[in-house]
This record gives sequence, structure tokens and C-alpha cells, in this order.
Amino acid sequence: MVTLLYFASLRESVACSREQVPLTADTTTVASLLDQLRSRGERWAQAFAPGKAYRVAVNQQMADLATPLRPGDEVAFFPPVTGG
Amino acid sequence: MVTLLYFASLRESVACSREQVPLTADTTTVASLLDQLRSRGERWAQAFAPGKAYRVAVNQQMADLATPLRPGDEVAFFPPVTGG
Amino acid sequence: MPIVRVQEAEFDVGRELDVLTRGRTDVGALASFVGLVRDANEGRGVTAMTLEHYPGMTEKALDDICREAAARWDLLETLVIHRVGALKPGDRIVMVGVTSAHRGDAFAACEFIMDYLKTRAPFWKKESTGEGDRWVEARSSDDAAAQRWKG
Amino acid sequence: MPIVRVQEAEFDVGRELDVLTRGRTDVGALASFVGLVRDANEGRGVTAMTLEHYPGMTEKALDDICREAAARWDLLETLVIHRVGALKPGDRIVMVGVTSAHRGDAFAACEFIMDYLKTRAPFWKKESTGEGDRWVEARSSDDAAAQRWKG
Repeated sequence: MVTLLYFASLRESVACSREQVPLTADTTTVASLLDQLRSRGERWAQAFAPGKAYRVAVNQQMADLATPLRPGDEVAFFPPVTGG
Repeated sequence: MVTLLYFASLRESVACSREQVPLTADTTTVASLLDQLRSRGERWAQAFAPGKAYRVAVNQQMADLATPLRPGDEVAFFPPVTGG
Repeated sequence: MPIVRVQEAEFDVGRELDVLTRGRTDVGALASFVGLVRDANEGRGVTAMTLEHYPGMTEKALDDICREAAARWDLLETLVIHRVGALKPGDRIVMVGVTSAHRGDAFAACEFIMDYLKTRAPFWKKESTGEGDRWVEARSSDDAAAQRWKG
Repeated sequence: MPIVRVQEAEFDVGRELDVLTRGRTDVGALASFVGLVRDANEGRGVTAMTLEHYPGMTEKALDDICREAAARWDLLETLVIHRVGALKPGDRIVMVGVTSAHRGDAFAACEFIMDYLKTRAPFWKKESTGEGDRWVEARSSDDAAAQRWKG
């Protein structure tokens, strides 16, 4: 299992703030996890459509599509930050 | 007459903080005033020796050797500033 | 050791800055920054703002940014306080304080921390305007500001 | 209208900064700087310091520097307070505060004011060290810092 977190406008787009998903043989990286999420339907496919500006963090460190996933990881998706 | 002010290390060098001197036909600029001051003796000649780092202000604005002098002017001599 | 706090409560700028210098005689320079909610943004009137963040990662990101600043410049202390939750125009959002022996280091590190915070710390602003609520979009000028420290 | 004060008395940084933002909702950024007396300068221990100035010209020079900053950047308020007289290590010497809608302007103007103050405002420091009193000499690094704003 991995924990998925969604923040800000992305949280609103997918109507989910936190969930747990199983880590399958096909979801070994951020990229493959995203493929799985997009396959959930229109809402998810649009939120993570190519060209959409979003960021990924794995275990609270900025990550990218190639970042590998391991059981127990915390994976967060969010829009570009706007604090300060 | 012009009022002369001396500050900081320069004040200590010439042992004077404030004086009034007449403005003669020969002292029409900062440069000629300085010539007059240097002619007062060793202490003054050294304080304003060529190559000594000092600054001049006329009427509280930074000035230079060519700045003209008029009766009633306030002329200040001081070392490079070190505030802040 | 950076001082990093994420909180809903207001902070007292003077008191926080005092902590950085009190009882010390090695501090020559204290540079600081405070960011506040403006009543207008990109031409729209702003009546309220909500700041969301990623608890846990936020503190780590701010700590990392302060440590990176301390590795680049000769610093004594760094402080970052960032508020979250409901804010209104005129409220303070963030403060950064940096002490050093010399002012050049303090100024550069303070601006660096703000520029990196703006692009790397997981905070998101939602503004309330006369036309409804909207998420504030990231600005390319903030990316450019962060980018110039790479040189 | 720049706020400029030259005084012997200590100042309260937090209170002075509050004045720049209180009751306003157009301030997005407040950059500030505080300079303090260090217990060491160029390898010598400093036990006390006396700051001499040129009354009248000092205030004019600080006012001019603030006005020049306001002409270069988009600023709301500028504040400079500089102490004179007897100071000891750990004491605050100077503070600068600048408000703007945007942080880039506030940071740049605050650093500009300090750099120009260091080379143009008629203050002179005399340090007391174990080896006696000495006038602090102007630093070429301060000239260089001021020079870079000419570009």
C-alpha cells in the first residue's frame, strides 16, 4: 500500500484529499501510478492530463515521474506552490 | 565670512571643531580655501596633505575642490564616513 | 539550527527578531522580511484569503531552504514563520529573519530564503474576491526570482 | 515622505516596523535591516563605540537616499533610524524599513539605502579596544557595494 495525498486545486479537482492504494507490479514509479490514476475516469484523466502543471512529492521530498515507489511511501500531488 | 566645521579624526588632527574665517578675494573655491588652511602650519598642512582621504561638504551637500564659496556658506571637512 | 514555525496564530515581528539578537555581541547584521495580504491581486479586489499547506513537508522544506542558505552564506541564525488558515487583507503571512556578522550575507540569504520559499514550500493560497473564490496561480516571476540563485 | 530620525536613544524595531504597515492593506512586502555593534572588528576586540555625526547634514543625506530609492523602485514607505553617541557591543546602531506592494522592490531598496548610507551619510565610528581608541576606517568593500547600484 501507498498513501496518496492531494492538495489545493488538485484536491478539489479529484474530490479526494487522502487515500490508500495497493502497490501492484505495474505501479513501481510515479509515472505508472499516474497512469493508474488517470484510468479511473474523466475527472482523474483531466486532473493529470499532459501539460497540466502539477507537482509530486514522495515521502515529503520533491519527486518526478521516474521516482520509484515502495510499500509504505507517502505520495503527494499538488499544484505549483503559492505561499509567502 | 564662512563657517568651517571639522569632524571625527580630522577634527582631532586640526584640534578645531568650528571656526569662522573671512572670505578673501583669493578664497573663492574649496581648493583655494584649502590652500589657505594648509598655510597655517604643519598640523594643517598634514591634515589636508595631497593623498589624504577627506571629504568636503558645502552647505551640507557633498562638494569638491572646484565648488565655489560665497559669504555665509557652511563648509565641512571630514574623513570618509563609517556609519551604519 | 534553523527556527521554523508553521502556525495559524499571528506572530509578533519585533519579538521574533529580538530572539535572534538578544544577549549576543557577534551579530552585525539582521535582515528581515514580512509578507502581508494585499487587498488587491492582479486587478481583483481581495476580501479574504485561506492558506492551505502540506503538514510535515512544509516544515521540512523550510528547514532545507534555511540550511541551504546557511551553506551558501556566512550566517548566525535563520528564522521562518509562515501562517496558514484564514487571513484577511493587512494580515502578516510570513516572516524571515537572518543574522550574520556582515550585511551582504544577511541580505542575500534573506532574499534567497523568500525566493525559494515561494517556489518550493508547499503552501497554496485561495483568494476570496467579489467574483468568488479562486486559487492563486503560481507566477513565472517567482520562478525567475528563484532561478537567478542557480548561477 | 521618508521617515528619518537621528537619535541617541535606543529604538524598538517591532514598533517602528508596525508603523509602516498598521491600518494598511496595500503593503505586500516589508523588508528591513538592523545593524548592531559587534564585539570584534578586523581582529580587534571592541568594548565600546562612539558615533559622531554632522547634525543637519545627516538628516538631509538620509532623506536624499530614501528619496533616491523611492525614485528607483515602486515603494510605499521608507524609514531610517540611526543612533549617535555612546554604544556598546550588542547595541543596535541603525535600522532601515521599506514597504512595497512587491518583495523585489522592497528588498532592493532596503539594501540600496544601507549601501548608500554607509558611503554617503556623515557618521563616524570610534571604537574602544584593548589597545585604546581608534577611528574606524572606511572600507573599500562598502564603496564597492554602493558602486554596484550605478550600473
